[in-house]
Amino acid sequence: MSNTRATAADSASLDTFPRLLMHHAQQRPTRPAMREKEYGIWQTYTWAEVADKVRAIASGLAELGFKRGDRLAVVGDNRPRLYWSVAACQCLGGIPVMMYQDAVAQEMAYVMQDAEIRFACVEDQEQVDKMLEIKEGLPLLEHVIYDDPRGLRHYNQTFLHGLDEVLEMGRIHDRNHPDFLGHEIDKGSPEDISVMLYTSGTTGKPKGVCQSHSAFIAAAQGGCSFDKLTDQDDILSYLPMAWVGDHLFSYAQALVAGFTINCPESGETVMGDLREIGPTYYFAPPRVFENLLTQVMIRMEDASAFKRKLFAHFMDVARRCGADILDGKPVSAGDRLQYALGNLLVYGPLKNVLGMSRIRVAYTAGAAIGPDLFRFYRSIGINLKQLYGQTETCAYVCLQPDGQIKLDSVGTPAPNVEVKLADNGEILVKGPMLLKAYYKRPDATAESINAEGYFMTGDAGFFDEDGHLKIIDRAKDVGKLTNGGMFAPNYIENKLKFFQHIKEVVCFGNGRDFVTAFVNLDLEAVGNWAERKGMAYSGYTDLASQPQVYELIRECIEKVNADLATDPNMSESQIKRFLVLHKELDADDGELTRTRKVRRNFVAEKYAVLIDALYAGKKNQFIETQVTYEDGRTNKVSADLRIEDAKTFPPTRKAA
Amino acid sequence: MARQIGDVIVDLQNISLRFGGVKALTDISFNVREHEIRSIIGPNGAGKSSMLNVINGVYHPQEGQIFFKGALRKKMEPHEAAEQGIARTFQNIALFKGMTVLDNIMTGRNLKMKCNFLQHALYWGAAQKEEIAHRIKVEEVIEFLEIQDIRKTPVGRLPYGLQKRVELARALAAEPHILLLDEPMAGMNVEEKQDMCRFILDVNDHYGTTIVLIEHDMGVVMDISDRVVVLDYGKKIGDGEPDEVKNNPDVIKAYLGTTH
Amino acid sequence: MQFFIEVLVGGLLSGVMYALVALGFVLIYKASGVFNFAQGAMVFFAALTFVGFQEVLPGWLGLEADSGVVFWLAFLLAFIAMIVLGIATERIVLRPLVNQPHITLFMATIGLTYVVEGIAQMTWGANVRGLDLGIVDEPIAWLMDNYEIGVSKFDLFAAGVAASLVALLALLFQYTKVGRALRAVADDHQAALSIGIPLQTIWRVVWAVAGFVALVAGMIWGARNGVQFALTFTALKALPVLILGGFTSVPGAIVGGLIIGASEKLAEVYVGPFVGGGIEGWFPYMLALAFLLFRPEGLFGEKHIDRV
Amino acid sequence: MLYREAGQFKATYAEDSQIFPIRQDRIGFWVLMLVFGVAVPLLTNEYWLKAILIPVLIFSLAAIGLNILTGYAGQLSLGSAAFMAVGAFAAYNFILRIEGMPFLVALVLAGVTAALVGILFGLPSLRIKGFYLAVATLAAQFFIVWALVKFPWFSNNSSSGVVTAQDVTILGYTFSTPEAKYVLTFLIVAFMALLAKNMVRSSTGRAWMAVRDMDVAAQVIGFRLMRTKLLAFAVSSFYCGVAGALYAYTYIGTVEPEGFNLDLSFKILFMIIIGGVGSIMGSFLGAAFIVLLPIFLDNFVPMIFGDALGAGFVSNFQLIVFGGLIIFFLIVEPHGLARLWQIAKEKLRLWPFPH
Repeated sequence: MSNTRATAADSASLDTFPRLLMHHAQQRPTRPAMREKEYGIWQTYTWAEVADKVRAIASGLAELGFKRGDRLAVVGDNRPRLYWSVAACQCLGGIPVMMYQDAVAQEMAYVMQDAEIRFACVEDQEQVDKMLEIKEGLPLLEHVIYDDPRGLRHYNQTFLHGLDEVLEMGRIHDRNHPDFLGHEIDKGSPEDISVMLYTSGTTGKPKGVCQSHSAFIAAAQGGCSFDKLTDQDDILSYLPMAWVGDHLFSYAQALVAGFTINCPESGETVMGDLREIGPTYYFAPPRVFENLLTQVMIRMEDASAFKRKLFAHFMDVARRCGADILDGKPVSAGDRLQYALGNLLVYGPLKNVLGMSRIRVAYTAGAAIGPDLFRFYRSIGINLKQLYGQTETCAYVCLQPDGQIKLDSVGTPAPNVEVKLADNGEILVKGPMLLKAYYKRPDATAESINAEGYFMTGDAGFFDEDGHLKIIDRAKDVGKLTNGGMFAPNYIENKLKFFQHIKEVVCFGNGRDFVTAFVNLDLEAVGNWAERKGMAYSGYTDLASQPQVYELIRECIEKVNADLATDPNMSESQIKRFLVLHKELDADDGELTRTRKVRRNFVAEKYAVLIDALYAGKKNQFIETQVTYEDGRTNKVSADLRIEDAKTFPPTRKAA
Repeated sequence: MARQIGDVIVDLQNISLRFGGVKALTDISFNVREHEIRSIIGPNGAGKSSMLNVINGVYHPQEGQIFFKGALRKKMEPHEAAEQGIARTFQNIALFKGMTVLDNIMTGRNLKMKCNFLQHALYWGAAQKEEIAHRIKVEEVIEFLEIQDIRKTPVGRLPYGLQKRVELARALAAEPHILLLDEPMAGMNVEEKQDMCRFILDVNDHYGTTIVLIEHDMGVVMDISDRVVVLDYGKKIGDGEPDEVKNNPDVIKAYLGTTH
Repeated sequence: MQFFIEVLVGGLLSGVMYALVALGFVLIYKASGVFNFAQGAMVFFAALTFVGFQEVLPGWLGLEADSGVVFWLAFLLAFIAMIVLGIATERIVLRPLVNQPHITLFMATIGLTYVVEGIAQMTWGANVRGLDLGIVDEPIAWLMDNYEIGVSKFDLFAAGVAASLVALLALLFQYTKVGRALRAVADDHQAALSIGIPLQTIWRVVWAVAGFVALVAGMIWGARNGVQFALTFTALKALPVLILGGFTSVPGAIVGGLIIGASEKLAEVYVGPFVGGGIEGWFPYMLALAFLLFRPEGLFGEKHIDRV
Repeated sequence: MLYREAGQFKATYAEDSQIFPIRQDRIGFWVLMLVFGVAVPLLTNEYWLKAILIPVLIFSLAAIGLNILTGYAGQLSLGSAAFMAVGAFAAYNFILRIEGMPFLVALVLAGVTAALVGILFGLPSLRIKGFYLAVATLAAQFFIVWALVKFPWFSNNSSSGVVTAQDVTILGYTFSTPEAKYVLTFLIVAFMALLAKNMVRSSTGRAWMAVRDMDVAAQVIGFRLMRTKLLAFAVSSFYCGVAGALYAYTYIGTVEPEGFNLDLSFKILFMIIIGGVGSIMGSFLGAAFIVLLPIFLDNFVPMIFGDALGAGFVSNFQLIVFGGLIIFFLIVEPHGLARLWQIAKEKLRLWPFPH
């Protein structure tokens, strides 16, 4: 705590990342700044060492001709040396452009052209090969620096440099011009662009988001004080460096608070490395938490009957009182005792094997997280929270405060952030963390920042009675029912998708009288369920037509309806009619994007006949569809689909 | 290629080896040049392994001379060959089953370790420093061969292909001049073979190690070898660059005569 | 000179008895690759069972203690006991340890030694008993009178028994089906298995035969020195014989036994006095050891080449 | 279950190669050291110290010795007791014959003497292996005991070689009470166990294990078989020798060569089989087990079967149990109690998961 205060006090002079780095190198020279699992141990670099290396790399870059305002592409896994080159670039007043390491060469070519890259710092042979592939089309690209020389011995292109080589050059340069780098750092201004991050851009080409030092530092300071991060914390840096979250958590916050970032040995060893490091501060997308939980459950299946019983019992206890204990709410002494025992026998060991024993703050974001999943982690004492943010806001808009966790909200506006809602429900934010501009795209910049200086997030949401923000959907997807009620398809669909039997849902209702839904079954889950029930079925289409399956799905829908009824904004969006689709929505048939998101309009057109039937009140509808197999063959599938009604509920106030 | 093939480093002249009355090798001469990949091929029982055993002193030929780096080599024991920088792997994996991967590879460093057992017993100062210094070297080999994730696994628990790789690692840890590989790819699937090929080439390229290789897979041999010597029934029937050997009528005959 | 011959012959004759025990080792080793340290305990067990039955049978059957029926019945029962012991050993000890390193099996037989000794003494008690085979341990008068060489009748008898047993076993191996199977197994377990030789049956047969050998050896040794715990030490006598003769060779066991027997007695008589006597305990070992250093595979063992 | 390893990462190789890399193990170890080094001598009675704890420690040391030779270097020996005898009689003679010989120096010299004898009897290991070698070590067993009986010089001309250990005096303090003797034994054994552990986890130990696991490969890698094997014999005999000296000086007091017979050698062998071949900790577990078992049986058998069966029954029962346990362990868990502990530990580390 004292450290954050100290940082705040000096903030006048600590307004760029290079200055922060030099500050830590003086304040806590022997504290570990970075660790990397390499050669079997966690190689540790202190702040003084990091500053020294950054200094050398920066000088080396300068020697190579890197100028203020030049852009340095950074591509690779989370490696300390890549983080150093980011800092080195910033020291010289350059702009690091973070790129996804798994992108194919052509995707990289676009970004590198757009950002007019002269220098690239890449991890290894794989990335060097991509650079060589696209070099032809990039006349501006002058130098490619690589970190890991393995396999590059016979690459004799003159524009290739080993990072070690650059570092050595830099040392000499630094010896000859000892004041050079200090001056360069002094020249930096907090309003300089500190980094460019490209948004994936669901429509159109990626855009480079230019963020200033002050924006990221403000976001980082806000987060650090909000969660009381100090230089004693540890974070595992394993998410792509090009992702705004990693840049905030692993780079900006680490430099603000002075905590340690830890880089895993490789993508495959993340789980083991997580266990070794036992971070105190952790971020993972919901998918990771979900996989972990699945693994826990699968591994517990093999345990002895006694252990399974023990586990089940204490998980019940945790479900009952774990989250409340974590939130500091009143819990009976008996439950506390049971929970303590459970902590000794189950939760503690479980957190230990997951590598989460030491976690003080964990965040998830990026997608909606299932309430059961979320509750599980909180109930065993992991302070898992949600946040909301975007690349354009340094991943910093809303945070869930400790002790006030609501499963379906993303928390309250973060310090210094102003959030308001537009008339159409779109979330507008303002604060020091906003982007400066989209690179070379004044049109896009103007489009996304309104006259009052609010950034238009494109997301729709609303505040609940306690001032917590709930995200419901993309603003452009939110529609209205004929009776004026709000229709947010994603919001409803996500709620349904948290049921294990449901894989995909598409809701309709914009401009209609009520809401209807197409449901895709999770073949594995429903298949298991059917097997246990002793039902015979011949495949997806057959299974989807079974009355019991409809019953199963109806139960899920009615649960969601009951839930929606408690929400004044949403009570109109209860699903009245539904059907279970005869085939799985498939990217090969164009129904999903390659990232497995539903292409709503395409589906609506393709299955217009079904939508008509839903609203026409029919009991069934025949349809024939073409399907494409993985090998490219096509086939026709036809079915006479049942259409059923689901119970809806009158609007109520939530009990709890 | 940056790799420069150098002078003859091992020269075997008129080697004959007998076990009791059985002739394993008869009047075989061939040489190995520095930095090259030299393969020995031949049908089963052709005397290939015996040839390697002669080179590293496990067997002592009754006749013939061995020149090593230009000097006539006297009868030597295997550990002396090791001291001169000859390392090898075995046809049937010869790892130390009771030890971890790391310990196995550490044994490869033994000749470079100078502390005695009393220093080890105290594990203080020099002994610990030495242990750590060699651990660093071993870790480089581990990374080179991409076996980081099995570092602390007892070798007995590893699948066959990985065991072969660990054995190579152990040999490499000794930083040998000459590496003798006895069927390094036997019993591997295609993917494992590709990996092993890559490692062999990498070793040769990166460390400049001279490699003498026995292998059954003709495709592999022809791909990676600089020169190939062919044995049959303990006699040399061919010697030269892969293309040359491929077209040698004796070799074709020997190979057509067997199922290989 | 007479004295020397007397010692030599005495040594050779006791060597035959060593050979007898060593034979048990060789049989089992050949068939199952097990170095059966419990062979000595088996000798003790067999002898004790025999005299035990000799003691109780008259009471049970109402016969005279020195009747021939009792003798042969006790012999038969002791043999059966040995067969049971052999089968039990195969089932309980060897089968679960199949494919384990030889040294593990060896240690298991040390454990077996304790078990067998414990069972024997628990069943029959630990006191020393005499065993009378009806042959007195006295010099053969004719030799004594004519050449003044003292050769014990008993020793000669024992040697005769041992020799006939060896001959019998040799015939058994050479001409019976079991014998051929046994030799096949000794050559190569896997190969034997693959041509359908039932390994477990062979092992049981071998253990039974080894039990029989132990019984005979136990009776002879017991008749000479009394049936007592010290009989287990016969195994220790047999070990150097094995080293000398090789673990796998029947003739080796015999020749080794003769060499050990003779040299041990000669050493005791001619060297012993200078060092305070009692060197029999270790002399055979030292002899065997010295021998090993020059011929590690033993007298008749096969030279083993390490294949790399 | 009790392990909390998350966050116990290793940032240096020194940390990574500690004897106890897991913090909880380190804590457990020091708790054990305090219990057995401080609490036990303060709290237990004379019987426990003299009849159980001291012998357990001494046999542990001998078992470590045998384990080095058999468990690590793979050379089976049946003569450990003889090397203990060498140590006991050497210490006796050094103290007897050299004026002012400090006890600890005598102890080291006793070990060195045993080591020299060990090297001598280890020479055959260069040519012979396996059972042949085991039988050769029997030669040492018989010869050494015989020599100690037959040459009265060793026992200062006492009848049948019986000697009575002199007082143990270090820096003027005489260790006469069981507590004092226990603490002395404890310290020596603990220190030597540490040395042994250090040897087996460094290059020396790897050489032994390499020779054990595959001698041809070991040679090809550059290990010298002769040096490695003889070193194993020497170190092993050193440990047995010191154990033998302690046996005489802090345990029995009066010893005779016949006391170090083949049975004792077997007993030590059993300790390592039951405790764990190739494990220093196993040596302690095995020694404790073998020392405690007869005591347990002595009390337990009459309780179950009544006294009527007599002492003979109990001793035979013991034989059967001993032998049976050996067979049982070889079949079920050839790596003994140490492996069982290791498995249990793995389970605890993964708790609540089964694997």
